Amino acid sequence: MDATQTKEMYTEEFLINMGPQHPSTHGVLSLELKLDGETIRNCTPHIGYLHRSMEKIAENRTFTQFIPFTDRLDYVASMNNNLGYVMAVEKLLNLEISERAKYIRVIIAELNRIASHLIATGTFAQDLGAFATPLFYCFREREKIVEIFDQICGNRLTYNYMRIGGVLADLSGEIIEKIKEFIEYMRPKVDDYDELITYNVIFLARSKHIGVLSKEMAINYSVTGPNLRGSGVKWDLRKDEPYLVYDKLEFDIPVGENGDAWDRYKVRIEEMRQSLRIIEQAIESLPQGEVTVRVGRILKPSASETYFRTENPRGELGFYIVGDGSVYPYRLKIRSPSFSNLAVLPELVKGIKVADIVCVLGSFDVLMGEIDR
Amino acid sequence: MLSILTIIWALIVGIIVLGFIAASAMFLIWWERKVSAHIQSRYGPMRVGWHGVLQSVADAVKLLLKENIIPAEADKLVWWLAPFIAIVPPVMAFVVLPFGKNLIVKDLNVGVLYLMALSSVSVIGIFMAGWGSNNKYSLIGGMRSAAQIISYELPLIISMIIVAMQAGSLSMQKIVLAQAGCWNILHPNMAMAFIVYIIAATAEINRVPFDIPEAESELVAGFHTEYSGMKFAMFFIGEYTNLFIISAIAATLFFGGWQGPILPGVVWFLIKSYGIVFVLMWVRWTFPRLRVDQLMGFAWKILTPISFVNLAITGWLLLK
Amino acid sequence: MRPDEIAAIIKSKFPQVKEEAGTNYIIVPKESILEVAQYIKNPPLGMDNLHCITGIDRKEKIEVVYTFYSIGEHHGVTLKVNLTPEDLNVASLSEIWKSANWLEREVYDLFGVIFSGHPDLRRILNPYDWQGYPLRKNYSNPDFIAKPRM
Amino acid sequence: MIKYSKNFVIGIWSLIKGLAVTIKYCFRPAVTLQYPTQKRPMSDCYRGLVGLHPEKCIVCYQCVKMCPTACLAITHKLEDKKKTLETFKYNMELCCFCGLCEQVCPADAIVMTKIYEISVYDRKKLDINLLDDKKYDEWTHTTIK
Repeated sequence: MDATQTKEMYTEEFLINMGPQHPSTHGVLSLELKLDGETIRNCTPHIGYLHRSMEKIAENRTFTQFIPFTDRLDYVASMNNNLGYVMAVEKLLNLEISERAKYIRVIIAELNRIASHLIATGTFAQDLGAFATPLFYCFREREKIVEIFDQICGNRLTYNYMRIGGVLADLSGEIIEKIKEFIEYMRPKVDDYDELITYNVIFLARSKHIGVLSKEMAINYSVTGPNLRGSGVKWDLRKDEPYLVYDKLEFDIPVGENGDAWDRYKVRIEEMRQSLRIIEQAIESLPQGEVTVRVGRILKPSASETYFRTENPRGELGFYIVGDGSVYPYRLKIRSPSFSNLAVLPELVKGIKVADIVCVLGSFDVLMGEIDR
Repeated sequence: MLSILTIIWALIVGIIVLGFIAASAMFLIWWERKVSAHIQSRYGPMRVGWHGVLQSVADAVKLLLKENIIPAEADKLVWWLAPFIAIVPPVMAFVVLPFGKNLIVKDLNVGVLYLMALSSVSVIGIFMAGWGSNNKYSLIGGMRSAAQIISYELPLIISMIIVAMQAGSLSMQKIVLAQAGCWNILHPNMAMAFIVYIIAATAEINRVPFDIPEAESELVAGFHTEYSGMKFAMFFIGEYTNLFIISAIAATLFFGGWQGPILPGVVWFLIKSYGIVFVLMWVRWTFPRLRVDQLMGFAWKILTPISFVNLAITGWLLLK
Repeated sequence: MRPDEIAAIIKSKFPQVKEEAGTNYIIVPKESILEVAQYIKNPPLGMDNLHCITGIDRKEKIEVVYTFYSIGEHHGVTLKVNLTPEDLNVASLSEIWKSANWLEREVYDLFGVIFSGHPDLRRILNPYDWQGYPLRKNYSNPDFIAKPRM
Repeated sequence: MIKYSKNFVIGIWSLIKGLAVTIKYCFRPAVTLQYPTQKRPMSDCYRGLVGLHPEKCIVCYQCVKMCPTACLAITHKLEDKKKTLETFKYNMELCCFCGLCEQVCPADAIVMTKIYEISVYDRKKLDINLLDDKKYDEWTHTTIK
């Protein structure tokens, strides 16, 4: 029913501002919603509340100095951001790193992928009203990963672990034991999530056939990561454009069927299992050797341009770096996955209920830190 | 002379009941926090008293001392009255709750009917809160609440009527006495009525999975977004008193009320009531929330037909 | 397909484009960006994914860089459009790729490039009333902190 | 109808399984710590506030150059052609605990301490003179060594 006007009474659309301070907009996202009753007629996202001008900062920092800033992009998956950035710089410098460092990077990146997906799972369930319990379970598991990272690099959220030419510190035998323990600990927990949320009938009713993103639309909007795979496109940079040692490891790419919120969620759950597999294999075949290649303290890439993208937990993180022969990047563009993923939201939420917008947004797992940059 | 004694008696009873309500609500708030914490692998409140048992008292003191903020654009009268209207029905429901053989304020011969009437009143308080706040989120919460409570009234009442039919009386004490040999829950049709009752009652008091009027992740806090201090505390106490009331009614109607071996009646009554409260808390901290249209659909498409069929079957069984 | 093959295909179809020295990037005159984009969207190239749009301020010119990928064919191409600071108009691709909508808004916000034909060209990261284009090299702001000493 | 009732049963069963998971964890020990009284031990390489061994410092300015947020500031004086530290300021407000200064220091003079409870009431206290021996006394009582 459209807003109608009759002689005696008239109805009008109801404008509400969801955010920037709202419990389930995943940060400082502001959605301007036009409602007809509880049905959404129009949705306009406003972003930029967390804009820290990272790209301008990058032009005034050396290549090494910028690594801590990449931590703050997607602060849930800092390691993956570090990885994407240092690999882009290494590509710019034509630097080959040691084999052991590659394996270590894979292990760390996959651990952080699990941590990130755990938060996505927990917050998604929280958005659907499963108040706090799945969230606390997810944080309990994430804590184990964070403790491992704490032992490796000394910080719990913004790790600053990857270095241009390798990694900060080697994995000791003790840490490897801990990671193995974690794999054993984690496997039954993922099954627990399946029982607690994935196949819960209320959860299914809330998330099935909600926010259906078709294949064509997903590709056209340049949606990447688990959201793209949830729509049934078998595209994963780890398989399709392998970097590091992903081509030597065996894993599957889970894909969804319908492209609805539940599929996107399910892909994340399955990816956690696959990441555990990858870590297990990478630990098995971890070679000995150095973890860092000596690079000069002052890095001066030649005047050239490069674009490099990695598979982040939220999608494809790309760094477009332009060097001009000085110690600073001339221009550094961060192509953040959440930015493109969020752009599709207004299209998906038209005509659904106000309760579902939270569901769709939660299933996209956007993070304002990298949208606003 | 008689009238003075009656007034004094009424005052004493009133004070006891109000004291029990406050103590029960505070205990339930603490208990809910503990249950949720342990389900979530946490400890919950641990500082105030043994395992934080006095936490609710500390919270109540804090809320009493808080500033009372009135939204500038609020409809002042409606906004002021709403918490009182929300808290009065659960308090009044204590009148007919049989705590023991003689431990009842007034055994009305229309006890069940009285409870049904009261449960419909609390929606007015919630809707007034949503309307009076002049906040869009609160308004949506209030409207959802009105629609929800009216939908779930029907299955709730029918399942209570089934019990009344079985006992042949609307008086709460008579219903308890009718279960002397065998608890109602042990009859299959009564068990069904219990399930319908407990689902509908959960919806009546807006708890997960039916908490759409509050819906933290969508509507921030729904109808009580704008309330602070003691007014918020009144909504809170009302909510937890309601939780106790519906559990107590369930215990009375389906689990034999205060009847039980060895222990005194009032202990049995409280054990049964708090047992049902625990189950409701356990459910709350496990399930996600339904959407508003699914909620309505569930009430009209599943619960109401089931309860009507159940009513017909019970009638047939009684006449047989 | 390898980048040089893609470049050859595009060059054979559009003689006005040229390859950038040293890289495989293709420089497209700004008048023909829409045609080229439409061409590469369809087979044989099938670039169904407009991955990234960014700007580079080279002081004498502003480059707009389009990064395309093909999900089906597993290849990619990068197009560049050079704009002079006097005339910062270029055709919008948001009709062909929906992802261009926000990416172009970002380039507009930070570089001031006007995408003609864009449905909703507003600032996106900066406040709507922001003055100036922050990623231009000549941008100055009193709150802007200079480089740390090196 | 059969499909409907089958779905109904599966739905109820899924709810029961969910309840089983939560009650399972209800009777397991909690994993959290009671924070101010219980604290988890810091890892060996934990990166807390920046500390300094002034006697080791060779005044090479590497840390100042490396710091991404420019939170360190050094001045020196020349004493018989040997550089010695005059002041070493550390602006904690800007520090992002990246550890680059510790890594770059050729003399191991800069270290990251394990102090992590760093809130203060007065903003001026965030401007720390690293040459002061007692600089962290206010904070160390809250930290497990």
